[in-house]
Amino acid sequence: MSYVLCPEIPEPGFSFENCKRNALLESKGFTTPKAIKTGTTIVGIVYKDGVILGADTRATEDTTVADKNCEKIHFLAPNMYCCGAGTAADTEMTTQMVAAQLELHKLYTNREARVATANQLLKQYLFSYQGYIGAALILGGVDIEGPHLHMIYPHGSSVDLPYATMGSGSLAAISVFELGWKPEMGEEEGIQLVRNAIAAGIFNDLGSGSNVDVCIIRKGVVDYRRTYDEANKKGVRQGSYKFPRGATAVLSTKVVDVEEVSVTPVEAERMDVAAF
Amino acid sequence: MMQTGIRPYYPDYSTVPVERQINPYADNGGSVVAIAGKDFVVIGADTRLSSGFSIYTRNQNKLFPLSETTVLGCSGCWCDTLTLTRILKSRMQMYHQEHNKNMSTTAAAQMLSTMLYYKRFFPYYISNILVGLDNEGKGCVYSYDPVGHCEKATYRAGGSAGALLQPLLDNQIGQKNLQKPSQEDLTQEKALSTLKDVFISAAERDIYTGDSVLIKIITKDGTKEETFDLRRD
Amino acid sequence: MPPVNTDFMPQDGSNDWRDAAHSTGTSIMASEFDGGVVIGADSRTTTGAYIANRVSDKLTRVTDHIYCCRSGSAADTEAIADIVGYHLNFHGMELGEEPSVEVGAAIFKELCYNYRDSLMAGILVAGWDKKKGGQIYSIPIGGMCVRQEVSIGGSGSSYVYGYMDANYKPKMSKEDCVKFVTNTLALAMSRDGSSGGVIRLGIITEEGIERRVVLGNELPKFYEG
Amino acid sequence: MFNSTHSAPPPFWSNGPAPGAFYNFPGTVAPVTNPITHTQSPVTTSTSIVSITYDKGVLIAGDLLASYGSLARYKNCPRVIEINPNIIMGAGGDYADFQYVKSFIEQKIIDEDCLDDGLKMKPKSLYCWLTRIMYQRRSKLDPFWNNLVVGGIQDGVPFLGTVDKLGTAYTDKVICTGYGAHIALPVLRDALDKKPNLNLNEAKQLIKKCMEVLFYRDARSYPKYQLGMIDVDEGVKIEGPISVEENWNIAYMT
Amino acid sequence: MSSIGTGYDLSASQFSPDGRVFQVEYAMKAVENSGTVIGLRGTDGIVLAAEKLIMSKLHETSTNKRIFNIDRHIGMAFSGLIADARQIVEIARKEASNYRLQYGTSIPLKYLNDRVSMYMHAYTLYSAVRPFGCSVILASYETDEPNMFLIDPSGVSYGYFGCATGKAKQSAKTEIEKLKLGNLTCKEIVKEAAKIIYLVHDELKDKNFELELSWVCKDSGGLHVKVPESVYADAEKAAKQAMEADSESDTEEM
Amino acid sequence: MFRNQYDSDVTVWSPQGRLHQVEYAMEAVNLGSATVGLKSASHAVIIALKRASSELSAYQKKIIQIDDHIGITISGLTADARILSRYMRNECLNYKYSMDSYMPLNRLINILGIKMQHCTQRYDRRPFGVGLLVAGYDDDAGAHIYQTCPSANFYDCKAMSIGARSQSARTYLEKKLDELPSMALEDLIKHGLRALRDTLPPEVDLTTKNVSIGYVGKGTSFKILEEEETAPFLALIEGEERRGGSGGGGGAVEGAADPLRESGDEGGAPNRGDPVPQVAMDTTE
Repeated sequence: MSYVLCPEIPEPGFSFENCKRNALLESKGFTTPKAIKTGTTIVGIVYKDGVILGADTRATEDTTVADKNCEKIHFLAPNMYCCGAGTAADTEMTTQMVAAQLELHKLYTNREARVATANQLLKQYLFSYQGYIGAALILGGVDIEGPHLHMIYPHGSSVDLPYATMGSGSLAAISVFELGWKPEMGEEEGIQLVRNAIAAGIFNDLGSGSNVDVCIIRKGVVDYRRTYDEANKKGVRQGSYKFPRGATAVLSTKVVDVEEVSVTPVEAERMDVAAF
Repeated sequence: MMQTGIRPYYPDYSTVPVERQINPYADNGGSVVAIAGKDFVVIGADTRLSSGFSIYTRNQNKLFPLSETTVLGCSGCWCDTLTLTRILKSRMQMYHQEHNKNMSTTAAAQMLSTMLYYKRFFPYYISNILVGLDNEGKGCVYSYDPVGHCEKATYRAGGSAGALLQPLLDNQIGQKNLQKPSQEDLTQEKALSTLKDVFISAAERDIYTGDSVLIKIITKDGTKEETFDLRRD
Repeated sequence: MPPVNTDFMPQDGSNDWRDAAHSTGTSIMASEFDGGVVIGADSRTTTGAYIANRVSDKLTRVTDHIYCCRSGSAADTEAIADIVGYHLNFHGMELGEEPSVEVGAAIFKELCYNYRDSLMAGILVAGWDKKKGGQIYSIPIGGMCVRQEVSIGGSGSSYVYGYMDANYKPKMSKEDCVKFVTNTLALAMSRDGSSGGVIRLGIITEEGIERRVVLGNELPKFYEG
Repeated sequence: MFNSTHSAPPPFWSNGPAPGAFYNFPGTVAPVTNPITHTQSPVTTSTSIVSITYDKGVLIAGDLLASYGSLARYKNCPRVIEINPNIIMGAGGDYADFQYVKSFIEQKIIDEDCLDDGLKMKPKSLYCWLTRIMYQRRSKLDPFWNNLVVGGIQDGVPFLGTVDKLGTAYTDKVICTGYGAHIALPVLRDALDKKPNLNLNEAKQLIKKCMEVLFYRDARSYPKYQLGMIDVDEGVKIEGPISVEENWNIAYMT
Repeated sequence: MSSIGTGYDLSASQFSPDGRVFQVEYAMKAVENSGTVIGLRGTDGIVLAAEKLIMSKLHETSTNKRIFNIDRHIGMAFSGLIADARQIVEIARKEASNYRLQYGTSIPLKYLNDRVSMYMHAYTLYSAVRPFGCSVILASYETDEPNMFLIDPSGVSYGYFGCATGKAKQSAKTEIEKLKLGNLTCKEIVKEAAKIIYLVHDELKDKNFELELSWVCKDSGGLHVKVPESVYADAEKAAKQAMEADSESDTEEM
Repeated sequence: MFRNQYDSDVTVWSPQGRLHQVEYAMEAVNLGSATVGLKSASHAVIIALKRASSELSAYQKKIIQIDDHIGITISGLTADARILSRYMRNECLNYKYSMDSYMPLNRLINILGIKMQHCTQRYDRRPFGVGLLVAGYDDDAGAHIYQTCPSANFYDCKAMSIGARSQSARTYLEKKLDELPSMALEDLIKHGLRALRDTLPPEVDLTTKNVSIGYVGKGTSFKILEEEETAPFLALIEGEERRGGSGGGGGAVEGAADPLRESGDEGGAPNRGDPVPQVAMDTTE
């Protein structure tokens, strides 16, 4: 009976316990709740000194914008970042998990993790879920061998390329690269190209929108420019939408006297990272 | 991308026949908002025409003047809209020729309802909002469901952002859930600014609303037109 | 308004890239010659009709002397190649010598056969070993395995069987063989929409592999009509 | 008007006059009843159309390939055509449907020429008429599986409009269909945002670039295309086949 | 015409005791009341010429043309009732159009002639309708071969090298027979045609007339068109000169 | 009265090659009150004389709008005219629906001719007993006045008048033909009114009650002026000395002969004074 009081530590990996129930519900006509997707344009290029990643910041839930300024360039390791498109939760969790593994790997080997390692971890993980984890990724980083850019599909295949685009805006973005990318580009030129590619996605693909995030990874230095460019300015409202006092009805009133209040400040407990 | 795993996929060179049932409808998005006052009515529609995740065009007028005092705003299935409005235009001309006068807003509203219901079993998938001045010169708004149910109101939001905007209008224009509703008549300025503001909000959250808004202001002196830019993403 | 059918994408086929899997609708080929094998592949990777990668490399190294040409699902074949590579590497270390092509093909076949229901892979295993020289093994979907002197695979192959049969000659010289493979692939690519781009070639002999590329605008030209 | 001419075809074996049939007595038309069957998907298809207006006219480009599934089957299928001195048209989608649509447009033009009243159909009229036809067919759930792009000069001003198989129609300064809508359109829109009034040369360069990118990224495309031009001063010209300039240098970089 | 007025001439579906269908013959009379029309076949095409009588100064000169296009390569001239002729034009165009939609090529004149003849003949069979009050000349130039047919109200038609119908058909025929049609080109024939029309025009009864000339020949690219203005002017000039010369010689003789 | 063997049906040719029924229908046009049409390069005007059937009745409507760019005026059987005008309206609407532009006037007239022709060739029909003057303006083809007849014939005219005693109007118009193309709208109307006035007997004059004016032109949709709107134009010609004051001389029927009659198209044209309509259907065309 101990499990009633102290539930067992859950098995690692996903819980599938409700699968059967959900299938039954679905067969009876219930619709499954929709996951938030990042319709998304994500891109990456290799330039003279490293890699530049770019992403828009819109997350959609069906046809509604769920998040106007979400972050799609995820941290993997100090020398590596990864853009994610697809189901928001999948991209976040997958990159978080791989980030943890890379950290461990670094600690085990005492070396900076290589981009190829991250690529392998990601694709093997995704392959094992056969596409059910909807994460389409662009992985970029600089390691001992120089800059690398990988494009990883939800089914677990990957390719390395000098420029890559993914997500619903990938077609719009690829046209910018096909016409504008050159080998050995300078940094400013590269950033501008990435910005233009993302903007092409933002303006032409309804799944992508809001701002441009850019992440420049050079050897040893990462320059993450959140909201590098605000592609669209929000309109300025003309009216005031403050409610006058008394706009809300007061149905009943009750006054309670509080005699004594004692406040005990509690320090927020910090996670002991060193324990790893 | 979740779906891919669920249904079996075939490589593009597989011999499994791909069956496609043609869907005669498309959702081309767009929002229409109308607000009526004592002696005016304003109607606005965004100008984005889209399908799926693509923008077809950024400047599509979705407001169709039917007569000097009547305007119809349409959003939804664009091919249906094109057809319906062309037929309506003919019907207005026929009416004019037969009766030697322009159709009144109320008559146009009724006719639209009939025309929609005529297609009850293969409906026009359009969210229609018809506005105009009635016989006393009062602004009025009629909204429809695709099969011809007609409802008269003083303000209405329809189309892809309709569900987002209607509650806002209920509160701001309809003064719902307010303890002390204002006694003053709605002014044209207030209606216009509210109309613009709700479109700004719609463009923030609805991917099918954007680019710009075309507004028509109908008063007894005629129709004025205004445009107003929105986000383009 | 009532929900319109949510299948709102335009049905002109221009949106198939959204939900199609990343696959290598492909033309791949391998041919024996006097002294080794020539392998070749186009470089197109598609999702639907969208070319996700126009310069992909479908010739994957397994060992220094064994390569595979991949067709079918990119994810499946990459995973298989990785696993086989791991096994052969391990096997080579245990054995103290390079594994033979035959063994490599056997492992490919084992995986493809055992997981035939969940894999979508058509693979040509080609390589050179001391025992049998240049060899080619064809492992189509379903997981059978058969050695062939010359073999083609992928979606583009159906258009060029005739050409291959008519033009293959045993014991060709290396350059003749390269020419033969290039021509065959160029013909396949010109007819198959899922194949295209550049031709990537590999010539595996005792010395290892020599890689070549024939660019898209330098492909041999044939009648187009 | 078009109701009668484009209704479902009569049964296969009685297509055309019955043997020995003379004109019927005026006013009596034997009713034709036959089961209706529909094509549910396109068969031999062509891909994108890319089009743009410039200061004095319109350009429409489309490649020459007709694919049968993924088989690049016919490499000499023109689909940018002159309609009359006012109009050019491009079409993507099912090639058989396009040929049929083309035949009855051409007949309409011949009918008009026969009247010899000096009036020539204008692009807006053709565009509207095609919209009606496409909508009418979709309403029978038997659409013409095409995207049609109509370009022309309407009273001295360039006109560009498109109709899809449902009858969805719109006009714009740039219109691309098929994969072009995803790949070429962003390029053209961006160029037009930067310079709203292009000249012919700039427009041609843009089209050239778009056809190049489309060839790289659309698996149903082909590196030879036709370019239809209609210009206020120079009238109609259909150029081609033009070859795409290819650059494959990145093949060495992976 | 002994049977006229005996009551056997009131319906197209009725024979007179002497085996004639008077209604058809009466319809021919209507044709003979109208301006003269001729068709001449040259080595490289056909020329059609018509005498259009002008009935009122208030009418525009362009009104009520007597030569029509049936298809790009087929022309038609008529004499008789214009309203009836228009009906035939309509039918002929429909035939041409249907033929093209069905067979993909332009209609051969022989076939069109058969169909139109059949149609006109159908109107001579029933009492509920009346025969057409017009004769038509159909002309074409296809695959280097000129062809011309004349169809009468009866529905009877023949191929011709030169034919005439209308008021002065007899004298026109006489004139035509003087020509060596076998070796004349259209360029030469145009002038002859103009001369004939001028010659047979009855100035006493009909004051004003307008000469209409069209051709379908090698020079027009196989299209049926009005003759070019310069050719028209030359032909008219030649005709007027011939008339003057003629009248001079007449006076001399007198 | 006029009776002869061959005039009972529209499907019967007379031995002279004439269709008496059609010819009789042509006479119906002359029973209607006169109407005048004329045009300049940029405008087309139609002016009609309205009648009231009695003191108590309203004046008959004579001008009907077909579409924004076309209007007609009628002479003859009003009910027949209504069928034709409805047909024309319908054709214009259909054309506009599918072509998004106004129907070219000449094409409308053409199909109208074909429709009318059917009625002249079938036992179960009779010809339309009405003549129309159609005024229209096409952006491409300019202003036009068409005249249509019960015979299904139609004419593109520079100016025309039909209806009772319209000969006088035509005579007037013929004199002005050369000036017409360059005239301003106001002058067109003025001359139209004068022409129309010439058809009136001396004791009658044009008033706002009995005149209606319709015009269309470049940049102007077809507009009908009635009653008070016509007054300024009537004022322009008021007090002028009337020409041909004899009122066209003779009875209504005779004086208002078909326009085709005096052009003497037919061989064996009847003597002028004879009211019997013996002119053949205009077979000259």
